[in-house]
Amino acid sequence: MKLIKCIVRTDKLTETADALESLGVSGLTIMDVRGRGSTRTTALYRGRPYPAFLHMTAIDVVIDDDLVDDVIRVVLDRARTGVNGDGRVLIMDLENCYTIRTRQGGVA
Amino acid sequence: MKLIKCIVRTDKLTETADALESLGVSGLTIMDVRGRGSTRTTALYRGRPYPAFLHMTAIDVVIDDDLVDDVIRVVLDRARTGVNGDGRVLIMDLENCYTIRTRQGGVA
Amino acid sequence: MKLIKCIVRTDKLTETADALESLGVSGLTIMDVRGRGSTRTTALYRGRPYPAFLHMTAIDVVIDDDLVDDVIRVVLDRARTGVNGDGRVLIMDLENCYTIRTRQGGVA
Amino acid sequence: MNQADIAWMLISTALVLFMTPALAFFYGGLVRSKNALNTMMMSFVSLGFVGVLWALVGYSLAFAPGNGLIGDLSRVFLRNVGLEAQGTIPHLLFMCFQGTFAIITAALISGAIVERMRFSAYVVFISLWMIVVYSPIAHWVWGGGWLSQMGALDFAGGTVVHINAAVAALVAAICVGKRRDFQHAAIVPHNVPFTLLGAGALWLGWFGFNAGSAVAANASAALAFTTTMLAPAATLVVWTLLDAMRQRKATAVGAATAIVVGLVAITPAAGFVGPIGALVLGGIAAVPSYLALLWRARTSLDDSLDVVAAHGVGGTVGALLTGVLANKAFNGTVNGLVFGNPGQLKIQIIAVLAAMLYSGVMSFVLLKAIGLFLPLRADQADEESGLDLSEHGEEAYVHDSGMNLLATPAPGAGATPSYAKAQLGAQQ
Amino acid sequence: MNQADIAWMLISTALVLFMTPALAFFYGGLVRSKNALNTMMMSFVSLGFVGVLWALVGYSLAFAPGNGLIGDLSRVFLRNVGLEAQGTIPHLLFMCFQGTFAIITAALISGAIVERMRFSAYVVFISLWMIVVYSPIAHWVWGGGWLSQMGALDFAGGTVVHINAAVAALVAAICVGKRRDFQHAAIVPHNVPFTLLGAGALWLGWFGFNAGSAVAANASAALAFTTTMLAPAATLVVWTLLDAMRQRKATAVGAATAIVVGLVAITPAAGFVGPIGALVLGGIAAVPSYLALLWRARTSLDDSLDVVAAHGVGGTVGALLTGVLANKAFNGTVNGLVFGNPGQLKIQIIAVLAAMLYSGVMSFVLLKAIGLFLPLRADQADEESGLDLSEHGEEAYVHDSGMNLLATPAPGAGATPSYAKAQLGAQQ
Amino acid sequence: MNQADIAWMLISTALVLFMTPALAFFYGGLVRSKNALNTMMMSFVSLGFVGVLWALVGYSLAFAPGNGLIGDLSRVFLRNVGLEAQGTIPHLLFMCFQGTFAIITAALISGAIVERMRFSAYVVFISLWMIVVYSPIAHWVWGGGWLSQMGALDFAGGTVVHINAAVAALVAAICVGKRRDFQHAAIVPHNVPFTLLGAGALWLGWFGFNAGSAVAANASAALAFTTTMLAPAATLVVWTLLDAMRQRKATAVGAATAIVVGLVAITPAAGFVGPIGALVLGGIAAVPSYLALLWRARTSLDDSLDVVAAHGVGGTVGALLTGVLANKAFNGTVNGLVFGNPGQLKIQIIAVLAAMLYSGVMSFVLLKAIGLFLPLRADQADEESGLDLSEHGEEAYVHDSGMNLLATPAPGAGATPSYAKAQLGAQQ
Ligand SMILES: Nc1ncnc2c1ncn2[C@@H]1O[C@H](COP(=O)(O)OP(=O)(O)O)[C@@H](O)[C@H]1O
Ligand SMILES: Nc1ncnc2c1ncn2[C@@H]1O[C@H](COP(=O)(O)OP(=O)(O)O)[C@@H](O)[C@H]1O
Ligand SMILES: Nc1ncnc2c1ncn2[C@@H]1O[C@H](COP(=O)(O)OP(=O)(O)O)[C@@H](O)[C@H]1O
Repeated sequence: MKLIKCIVRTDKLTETADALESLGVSGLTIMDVRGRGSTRTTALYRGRPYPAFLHMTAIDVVIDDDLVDDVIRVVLDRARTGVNGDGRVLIMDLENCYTIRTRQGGVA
Repeated sequence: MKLIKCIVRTDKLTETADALESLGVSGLTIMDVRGRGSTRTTALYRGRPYPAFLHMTAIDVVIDDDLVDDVIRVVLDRARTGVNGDGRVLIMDLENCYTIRTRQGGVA
Repeated sequence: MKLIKCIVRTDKLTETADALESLGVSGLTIMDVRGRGSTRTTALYRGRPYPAFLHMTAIDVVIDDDLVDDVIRVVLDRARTGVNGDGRVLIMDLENCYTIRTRQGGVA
Repeated sequence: MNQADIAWMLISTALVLFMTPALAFFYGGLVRSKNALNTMMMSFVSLGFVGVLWALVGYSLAFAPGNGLIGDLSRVFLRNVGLEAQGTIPHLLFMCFQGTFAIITAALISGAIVERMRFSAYVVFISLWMIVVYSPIAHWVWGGGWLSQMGALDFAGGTVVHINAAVAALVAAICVGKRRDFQHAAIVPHNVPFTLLGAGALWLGWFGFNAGSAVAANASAALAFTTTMLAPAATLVVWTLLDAMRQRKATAVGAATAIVVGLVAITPAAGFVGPIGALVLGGIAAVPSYLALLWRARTSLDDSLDVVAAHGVGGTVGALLTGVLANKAFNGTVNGLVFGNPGQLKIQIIAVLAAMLYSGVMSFVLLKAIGLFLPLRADQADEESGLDLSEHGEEAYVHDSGMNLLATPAPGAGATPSYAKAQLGAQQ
Repeated sequence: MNQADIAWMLISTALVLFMTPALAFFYGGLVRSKNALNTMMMSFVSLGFVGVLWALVGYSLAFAPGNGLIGDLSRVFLRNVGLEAQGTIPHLLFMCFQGTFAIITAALISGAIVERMRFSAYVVFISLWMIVVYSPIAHWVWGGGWLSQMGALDFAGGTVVHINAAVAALVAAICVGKRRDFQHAAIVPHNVPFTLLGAGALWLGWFGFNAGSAVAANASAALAFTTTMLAPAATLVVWTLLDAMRQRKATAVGAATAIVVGLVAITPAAGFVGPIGALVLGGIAAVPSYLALLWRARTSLDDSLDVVAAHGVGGTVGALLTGVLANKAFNGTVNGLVFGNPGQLKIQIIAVLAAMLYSGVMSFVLLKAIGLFLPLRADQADEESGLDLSEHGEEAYVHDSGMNLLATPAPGAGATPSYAKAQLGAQQ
Repeated sequence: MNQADIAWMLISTALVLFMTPALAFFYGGLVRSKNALNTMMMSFVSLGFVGVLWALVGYSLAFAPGNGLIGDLSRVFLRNVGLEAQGTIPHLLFMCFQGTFAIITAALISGAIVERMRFSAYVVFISLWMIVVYSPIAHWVWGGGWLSQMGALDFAGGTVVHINAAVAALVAAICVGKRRDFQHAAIVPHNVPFTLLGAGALWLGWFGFNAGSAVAANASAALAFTTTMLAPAATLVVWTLLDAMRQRKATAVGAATAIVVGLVAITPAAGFVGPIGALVLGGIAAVPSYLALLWRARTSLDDSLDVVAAHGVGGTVGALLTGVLANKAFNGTVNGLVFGNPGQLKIQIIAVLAAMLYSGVMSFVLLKAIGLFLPLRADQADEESGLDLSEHGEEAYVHDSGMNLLATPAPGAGATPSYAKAQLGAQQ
């Protein structure tokens, strides 16, 4: 079982989520994050610049191992603009995942 | 050492946190997340529906390996309503965890 | 490849981020979290106390294995005040990390 | 007609109307974010339904001649209500001014049943309540009814507005029942600045409410204005000191509440007491409401936003102290207990009890009757996910997300970009 | 001069000025958080540029004698505009009152082009638009121009303000083009309470707008006040019922919109129709705007915040119904269709069409001309990251972060604390 | 008495009172969210303590006969202050109007010491400051004191309110010291829309402040109104252009600041200069405040919300330009430098310096004296976690969490649901 954490542009959220759904991955958890990397922005206060962060959305999906390739492919396709600031896809191993409602382990 | 990420209903936060505390797990980190899975909601704007996400709370706890079973049990007990939308419990392996104040590794 | 999750005081964000940058780790993702541990606070509503959480900032950085020691050292140095509530540094193994823009795996 | 009076009543009426949006913020800030819009809508909707019904029916029941208990139907649909003078201002303007009172009184009730009452039942309730409960009581006190004949003093609505709404709120809290997580969880305000904004704007509007109740730009209005400024100031000082003594913290929610309590308490007394009387009244009024609020939070009564402690207790204290502190030297007509007229306090007590009784019984009957046709409460699932979504289909705050329209076909379908197999393979 | 009139016009003018910040919140709540400040600034900046230019040029073009089409330059730079009486109030005060109308009319346009128009081009556009489009039309209707000579009724600006701004908004939405993610994503409001706040404050201000248009504290002002209170109440009721029937949810954004639609619709009729006429007008006006809004959201027209559906449709319905419902029994001068004067409706239609035509053509020419010198649209990257950052260098909301100043040298450098090698080594 | 004047002063007073909540939002938006409530409470608490003390003591010191330096105690506890005429309005109303000025002046100071001053010390400071510093200076200028005898012009409080508060703010910033992370971190506003809301509401209230200072609904009020509308418009235009020239971005915080600077600058001049004079004054005033603000941000002076740059510099520029641009053709009494009366500027300079000196010295003495009994600063830990929690026990914003009451016993205890051992075992 894997946890895939996709850090994408906020306006790519739906496209990415819909694409995951078409792979049968319908459950996901999202959160608002901010980031920086090759792309940087600055904002101003009282005439002085300070570094602002880009607003990104992190999408966490728990999937079975055999879906990993497909999920990565789909995210790289759909969340990409080719311009700096597109984000990252992190792949982590997961020991287990319980569905609280059913008390069952494993992807459900 | 494990990182347990509990994605629970926001109004189960306290009950879950208190239950963890009774196991001796008093440190935790929470964040506001949104999610979807078997449960979906829609909202309206200008008369058109759009998919809204459920508001959930993620509780991250770092624990020693021997506590994993107890923690999972307690979370499955306390965060459960039996109705769709109860959430997930993710178990991840953690290489180490430092307490910044003491500079010590290991669960503290 | 590792994912280092640094849960630090919100006002240590910049100092920590700058220190990471001086190690060549310029990409990072941050999020607002709340936590409790040895430090607890309470707030009041209608005269009754309730437990409030500390506001913390989580900094996620993806790094190559050989940077782990340096990163931990630097974070422990810079995010530390020595007073309760300094936070945690979590080290997790990462199977891979893709840069969406370039579709390349590995730290970029 | 007097043009200066018209000018003052125009702006007063506008200010009182603005109190209802202000109340939406006062209340809206105190609930959880998942119920923010529902709570605000409970105030806003009163501007519509109660506003229209007031013009059509309520005004006549309250202010048409009629008998000692209720006005007749001679002004229904605004018949005989035009631009002719009513006192020194156009009759229609007087009708509007009184309408803004009906609107906010109905909206006040919502504080007791937020986060769980079904919106449709609420709308039906406040609409009927205005006609069946508010209008008659307004008639008793201001429309020439039996309480006014008896000499009850209620300058701007301590009894008609605040006690009346608070008793209805109490009944509603009981009939609708408590929130499912009440007393299990500390349900804390999601946006205290909104509550402060509401308190500030309510104070602004209350100058129209109280000083406008002189229905003229004269010395009586100036007196009511002065007391409306000084009484809440005193309440705020006393409340802050109580907070600081009790818990060493002066809370912002406490400050906002104190301002409202002071305003409520001075409402019946505004044009009757002198400025020092207002300071005394405002300072005293802080104590019972402060204690009522602490005590209520420990009971099983889920009067969620403390309408009873603020408006019921504050209104009663104000109504009674009017009978104590009324000062002929300032109001020109009547003295209270401390100036040698103990009889006034007795009249005040009767007025308060009468309003409590009528409002309590009728509100109960109304809610039970409505409950026969419409469920009063939201479903458990809706209450848990929040009424904004279930009752209004909306979220108060959405951050950083572009979300697809359900109706729109999936965008892609066209040429899918070439996928670099090699790169992906590398990781496994 | 009449002091009561002065008092009323002082406060009316202040209230109308406050409508522009209120509009900033009404609009600002409806956009995404990354564009919140840009949207609000589009209203605030009008207070500066349009305000100053109105005093320097616009007032003269609109209200100096001139001919039937435009005022002359005799009052440019406020020459001959002092404290002498204009009607019953000081001339300067009249100039200010009219200035607040110009300011908000220009700001209204922004609703159609938020989240993508370049700020500099917008500022130039509304500045010139006020001079070239607003001032002449104001002259036609209120400055003694041809429409006023023809007997067109527009009490407070249904044609001059709302139809005019809405047509300009439509043209601007087309010229600037749609947002890049329009129709791909549901772009939903980031802060609905702000929109409700705006709606409430707009209503408050609108009493100055409509009742102030009587330019006196008299029965006409009282009538306009009454209709301004009743019409939006009726619109809100009808809108809520439409919402509930259609989707079983009464939306808060809908309620805020309904209030504005009702206010827009009553604007031209405020001092001409009776109170029941106002209820009818407000109720009727809900329907076409409700449908227009649903329909627009399905078209490819990105009139982002529905200026056309609210102000265009609402303003037109109001202007026409003025010709239908005007009631001499209340206004003392003129009847509409239902009271036996069908000719008035014809005049109203001509006025509406004339304003639409002139505003449409001139707004188009202006935008095209400005487009030759300044890009009208923000870059794609800027639109994506949000205009707050790209146009204003700011973020509306920043939480929980202390961020370094770029200019400041890195702090550390001094003695770096001893690092416990042993501890770290332990883990690898 | 004049009823129109009463009407105007009633609403003016209400508007000025509303400026203090408005200020709470202007300031509250600019701080970090962990200090939002503390900052807002610093304004709200003034409504209580300063309001009550003004009625009890301050009014007498400022407006009772007395001598050239201070009023006597003949009106302490509002003795001899009733509904009799003071000018053309009831005396009590005049007292209230002046009270709202004292309240906001004290609250203005807080901008310099937010995010670190202890709340209790602050409350004691502003309470005493109003009595010891504000009341005497008000007496000098408006109460028949030496500056008024000398002919100093201060229509609505450039010297008494703005310069006075700004100097006290400067002293307080120095005495309390800078925030611990000042200059290490860019401390940026947490909610810019709140700041814009505050600016808009302040402008609304300022019409009461300036035009109300005519204490009548007459031509003088109309003039003050006009200049209060035009001057900030001009400041906003110039500021926006400066911002755009310097950094190619017109900031929203800049716009909000510009509005306040323009309002501050026109305050002393409001009823003395003509409309074009107001545009000139407002435009000029933008420049020194703009530069002062940039410069201050680079110094080690932690005048956190720039009270000095906005109110000190703006107020001084306004007070001096009053001596330059005052126009007898408009005000009927006195000319400034450009209209041939250079002497007025000299008087203005003396008034400004006198207020600065007195306010500076006395504020310093007061703070040092209070510091002997109460710590002026919050503890380091409290400053780090935010004063909302440490001083008020509250959080401004709480999202999505139901939290247990400490007092409540743990819920469970009863039948723990059967636990499916098998399932769990599966994973290890
Ligand atoms: N090393 C990293 N660790 C964690 N997150 C990162 C890292 N590098 C980049 N990110 C995340 O990815 C986002 C985009 O990165 P950036 O370098 O700006 O774009 P690109 O990869 O297209 O050049 C950042 O805003 C940040 O959220
Ligand atoms: N595959 C998944 N990956 C990540 N999070 C998930 C996944 N499935 C569900 N979740 C999280 O769990 C929450 C509840 O899931 P849902 O399927 O609605 O409830 P239930 O499991 O009770 O049927 C979701 O809102 C989401 O946050
Ligand atoms: N076991 C844990 N699991 C996850 N997060 C933790 C844990 N313990 C502490 N934290 C995080 O670290 C923060 C600081 O912890 P705390 O114990 O208060 O400070 P200190 O480690 O300095 O004594 C907490 O607010 C929480 O976010």
